Amino acid sequence: MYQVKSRVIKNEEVAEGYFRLSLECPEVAEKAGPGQFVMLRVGNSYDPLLRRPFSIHRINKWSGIEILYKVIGKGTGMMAHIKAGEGASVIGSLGNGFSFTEELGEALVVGGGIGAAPLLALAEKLTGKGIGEERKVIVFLGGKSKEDILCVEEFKEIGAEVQIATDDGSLGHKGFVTELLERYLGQPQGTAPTRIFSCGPHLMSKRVAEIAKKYNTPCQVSLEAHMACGVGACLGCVIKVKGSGVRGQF
Amino acid sequence: MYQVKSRVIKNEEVAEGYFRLSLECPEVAEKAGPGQFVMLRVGNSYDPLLRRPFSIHRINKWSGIEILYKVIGKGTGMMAHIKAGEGASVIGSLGNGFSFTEELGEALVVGGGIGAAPLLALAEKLTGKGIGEERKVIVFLGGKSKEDILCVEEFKEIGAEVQIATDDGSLGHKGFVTELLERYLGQPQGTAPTRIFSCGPHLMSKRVAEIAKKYNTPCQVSLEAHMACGVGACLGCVIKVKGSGVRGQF
Amino acid sequence: MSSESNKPPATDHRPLTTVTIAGLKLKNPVMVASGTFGYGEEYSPYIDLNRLGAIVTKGLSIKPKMGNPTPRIIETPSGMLNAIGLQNVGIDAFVKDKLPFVRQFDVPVIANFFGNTLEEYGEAARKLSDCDGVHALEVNISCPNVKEGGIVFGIDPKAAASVISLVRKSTKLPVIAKLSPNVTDITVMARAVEDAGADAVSLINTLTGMAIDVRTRRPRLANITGGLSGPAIRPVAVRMVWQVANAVKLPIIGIGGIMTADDALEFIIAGATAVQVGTANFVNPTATMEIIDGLEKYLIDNHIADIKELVRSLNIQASH
Amino acid sequence: MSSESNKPPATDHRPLTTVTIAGLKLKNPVMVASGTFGYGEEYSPYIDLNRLGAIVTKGLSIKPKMGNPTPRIIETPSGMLNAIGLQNVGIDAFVKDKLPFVRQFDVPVIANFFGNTLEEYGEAARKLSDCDGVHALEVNISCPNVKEGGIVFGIDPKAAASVISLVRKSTKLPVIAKLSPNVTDITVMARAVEDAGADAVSLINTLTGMAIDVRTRRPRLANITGGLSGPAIRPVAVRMVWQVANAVKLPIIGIGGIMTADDALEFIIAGATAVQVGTANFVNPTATMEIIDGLEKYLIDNHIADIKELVRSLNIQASH
Ligand SMILES: Cc1cc2nc3c(=O)[nH]c(=O)nc-3n(C[C@H](O)[C@H](O)[C@H](O)COP(=O)(O)OP(=O)(O)OC[C@H]3O[C@@H](n4cnc5c(N)ncnc54)[C@H](O)[C@@H]3O)c2cc1C
Ligand SMILES: Cc1cc2nc3c(=O)[nH]c(=O)nc-3n(C[C@H](O)[C@H](O)[C@H](O)COP(=O)(O)OP(=O)(O)OC[C@H]3O[C@@H](n4cnc5c(N)ncnc54)[C@H](O)[C@@H]3O)c2cc1C
Ligand SMILES: Cc1cc2nc3c(=O)[nH]c(=O)nc-3n(C[C@H](O)[C@H](O)[C@H](O)COP(=O)(O)O)c2cc1C
Ligand SMILES: Cc1cc2nc3c(=O)[nH]c(=O)nc-3n(C[C@H](O)[C@H](O)[C@H](O)COP(=O)(O)O)c2cc1C
Ligand code: FES
Ligand code: FES
Repeated sequence: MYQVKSRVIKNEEVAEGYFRLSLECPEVAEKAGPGQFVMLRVGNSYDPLLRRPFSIHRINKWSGIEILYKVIGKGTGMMAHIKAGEGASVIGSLGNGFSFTEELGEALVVGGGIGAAPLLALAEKLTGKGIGEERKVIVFLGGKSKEDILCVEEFKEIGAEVQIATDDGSLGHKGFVTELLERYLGQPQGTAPTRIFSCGPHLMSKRVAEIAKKYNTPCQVSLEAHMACGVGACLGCVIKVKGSGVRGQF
Repeated sequence: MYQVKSRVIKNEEVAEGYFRLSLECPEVAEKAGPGQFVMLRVGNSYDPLLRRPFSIHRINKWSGIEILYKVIGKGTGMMAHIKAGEGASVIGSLGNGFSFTEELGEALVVGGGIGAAPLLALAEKLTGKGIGEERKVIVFLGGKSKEDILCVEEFKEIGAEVQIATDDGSLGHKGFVTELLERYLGQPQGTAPTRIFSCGPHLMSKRVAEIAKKYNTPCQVSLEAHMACGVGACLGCVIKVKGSGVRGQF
Repeated sequence: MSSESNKPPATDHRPLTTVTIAGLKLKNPVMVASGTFGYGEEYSPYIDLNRLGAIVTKGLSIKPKMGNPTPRIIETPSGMLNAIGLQNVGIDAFVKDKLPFVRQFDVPVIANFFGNTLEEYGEAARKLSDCDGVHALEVNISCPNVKEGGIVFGIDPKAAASVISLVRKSTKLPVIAKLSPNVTDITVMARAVEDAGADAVSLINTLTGMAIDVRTRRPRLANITGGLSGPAIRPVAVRMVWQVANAVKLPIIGIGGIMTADDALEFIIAGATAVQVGTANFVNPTATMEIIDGLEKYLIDNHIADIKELVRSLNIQASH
Repeated sequence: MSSESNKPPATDHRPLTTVTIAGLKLKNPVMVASGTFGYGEEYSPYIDLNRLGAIVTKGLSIKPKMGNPTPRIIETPSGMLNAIGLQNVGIDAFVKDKLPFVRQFDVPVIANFFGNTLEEYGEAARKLSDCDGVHALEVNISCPNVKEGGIVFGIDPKAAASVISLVRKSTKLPVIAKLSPNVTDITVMARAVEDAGADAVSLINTLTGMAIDVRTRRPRLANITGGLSGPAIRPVAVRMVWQVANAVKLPIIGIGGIMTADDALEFIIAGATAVQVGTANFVNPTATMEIIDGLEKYLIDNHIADIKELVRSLNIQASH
């Protein structure tokens, strides 16, 4: 874990209201794993006062990390104004992140809205494959409308299969992303060890957990905890702490 | 006086640490005069909480105003991040501004550092001339170093004569700008009614006042008052108020 | 789905926003706070004064007052410190020069005032009651910047009660006691003024604070200490309003860091019948108008027919 | 020119930053505040604990404590409200599991603790004094989140004095009384604990505040009220430190919204011998290191040989 003054490489709007921020922070990147997060701070205003937690969206081992964020309030609003070359303070990487073993044969990755953010780093690791083994990665993406379906190209590029659902049917299946997951799991399955990974809004996560109960252990990342410190020092979030890392709601 | 949600036309760094902000606000522009100021607010953070006062740098009668500002703290730091198309809240125009009569034959305009900001609008009005009369406008600009000498081209373009002094001698006379003013006034003078206008740091203004005592009425704008409301409502700045406008230290 | 259908149908009419404070009927619960709105004229170019619930004047005294030396105002994180020192034109000049302007508008005027002695409070109350166009009195027993002993009234329940009793006897107008937050238990103060005959309480006045210029090692306010206002103090103010709502029956006017309709709603839900907007006027002169619109929108969106239903509606049952 | 030459020549040596609080010698006046630094280990990846003036532990009690339900923390303008509810592992587990870690470092450990009853304060003080590696006790008489009666100690001078006397008798370690700002007159509390035998006072603890979710009309903290900390409260904290400095002789530890070296200097100039950094740790884990560096730079730039010269150096002569 480090606190670094990192340099902004790029901060671009990738979809209406969604930005991707590239940060130069090799120390953090080197130790980072998918499902972990960083605590970010830009500018020197005291309103907002606290750092904001963001999942690690992509890891560039020798240079830094990327964050995918949605502008929703004061903190993310300020982030949207940061320009390349400016500084941002990063604490990370925090949390235990997603874990799986080499043997994993099939990964079902479920993301709702901005919940897709940490899943790209995960998918990159998953498709990075095990020792000479073939692994199937299916990414299920859900959102209100087609604008909320993020990173489809990026997931495809690394060899994942992508299935999409939107509430309004503007892209893919009309309905919940969890319906796609259920449909898939309802089909005859192979014997490869399968695992579900998910990240998204509370209701989606709950449904994933229900579905997963029948089939496998779900592994969830919540983006909704309120955190002051992120490191276990304030006892504000009631989370299991291991070492000095915060575990999140895994 | 209006409070308007104005649109940012441009916000560019014109010299290291100095920005020029163009705002679309025709209502404010229409009533604005040189030496008046506006109270500005960008973003929605409560730190900084209060509006910041800025002199009107240039008036584009049918469209809006320009502000020339120096980045020194949180408020101006945030302003530097505003992009074209975004909003800024403007209250203005406030204060009574510079005044002179048509008969004025010669104007000696003295600016120190960012004190040049309101002087461009003044010089534009001064060189706009009276009823068929010729008027001489000499602008004396001072600053620590050549980077702090602002708007030389703009002043020249509108037909003003420019004399420069820097503390370190990196541009023009090495020394105080008030020395140039004194030198000029020490020379044999014509009979045209002359007036001194000045805006700059406290010490410069004091010296200008001393020099002016011998020759004419000085007219000063202070950029150093702390203002909460700018309109006479808080009684925070002990200033003479006329109508509902704040007079500043003229 | 089920929670949706439990809601009453959207009202056909605009929701009611009128409230009554101490017999004074207000179009809506949004007033401007004393000392932050001059005498009414200063912000008239920016907003329609007719739309305000009420105007509270700058604090008035028998004699005009010069106030403190400058600097009188400095900014702090999400707040500001002021030590104006109760500068005001005095009641006579107010009645002669300032009141005629606000009297043009269809808005109740609440005269905020203070005295340096007990007797002055009574005298000021009488003077203000005699003039045409003042609809209620707000008694400032809590300004931290008066050194002549004024502070004592604001933090001592007996002294506060004696001021309010005297004012009560000196006027037929509604009497609002404005309370200081610089006390251990605000409910003790509220009960004291309730018993002494106040018709309403307004809270909070500013928290006493201080800031130092570390370069010069001098206080940043000429007066050394000043009153902290703005969003920084809102959590303290909301807490005190809630405490007082649980302690007295009097209507409460909530004050402290209100910038938006949501902020105003916090106070109303906590127990305030009306609110005052102070520092926000400096930051955003149209804040009161936006708050009035925002309250109405909230009522419509939440299918609430009358804003009075919101007052003291805080639900403190544990949610899980 | 002339003012420049009046200054003493720049010191050849590094300025002295050591201070002594109640017999405890600190490398520098910068501590971390209770409850904002865990038990010391949490921030050890980010800063060198050896450089701190002292570490103050999370508030400890005889028995472990679960704390309040969540949400326990919410953000407010330039501040935060917390209602952790004094969650802690209990003194025994602290001594066994937590203390060994901090004992590795060359930094004094100040154990912050509280009791639910008077007797518990005495017992906790004895227990903490018996263990190896605790250098001073900070008695939290002021946490607003304990409902068992703890609050009384913090706002009543007699109750505070009885706690401090008992603790004083129960330990040989330096006793620091941590004061609540939620009182009418902080100097009364400071004098009471001085008379009762405290070696130092630390102030301020959090201001009691509250926030409401206007959508659900529920309190935003499960505990309803919480403690306000952060830059928002700094002006109040500086004012109280200055008041206490004018009222008692005890060394003062200044706390409240310190984010930078300049903030720390405000407290020191106002009268604090040392400071504690709380909420800033969350925002900027290296804040303490930057403050320590900043204080040293200030001393050098201002030609001050010893930081003790700055303590209570506020110049309140009018400047014009
Ligand atoms: C472990 C973790 C990882 C996250 N990863 C991402 C990510 O990769 N991309 C992304 O866009 N968002 C992510 N979030 C959510 C993100 O932290 C919030 O959207 C952000 O803090 C909102 O800040 P704001 O100032 O813009 O909004 P605010 O103005 O503070 O609030 C707007 C809304 O956001 C909620 N909110 C405020 N602070 C937090 C907080 N600390 N945590 C959660 N919600 C909050 C508020 O309740 C409110 O409803 C993550 C959250 C957590 C806990
Ligand atoms: C009538 C008037 C006209 C002005 N015109 C211009 C202009 O055209 N261009 C320009 O660059 N600047 C102008 N200023 C100064 C400008 O208002 C300040 O530089 C600005 O408010 C600083 O804000 P900040 O948040 O960046 O700095 P802060 O972080 O607030 O403070 C940094 C420094 O600025 C000083 N300062 C803070 N607030 C004010 C304030 N309200 N007024 C004056 N000083 C302050 C502080 O004391 C501190 O020393 C003018 C000021 C006045 C009173
Ligand atoms: C500049 C200023 C002047 C004030 N003058 C008075 C006053 O004369 N009488 C009074 O009762 N309150 C006065 N107050 C207090 C406000 O009315 C209000 O109680 C306080 O500022 C908190 O509200 P706010 O946070 O919305 O500003 C003043 C406040 C400010 C900021
Ligand atoms: C999350 C949190 C937990 C705290 N826990 C304690 C505690 O256990 N004991 C105590 O005396 N003070 C506690 N405090 C108060 C701080 O030590 C400090 O007095 C207060 O936060 C003001 O300082 P700050 O503004 O720098 O945070 C806590 C504060 C916070 C924010
Ligand atoms: S955010 Fe501080 S302990 Fe979890
Ligand atoms: S800034 Fe409010 S009266 Fe001058």
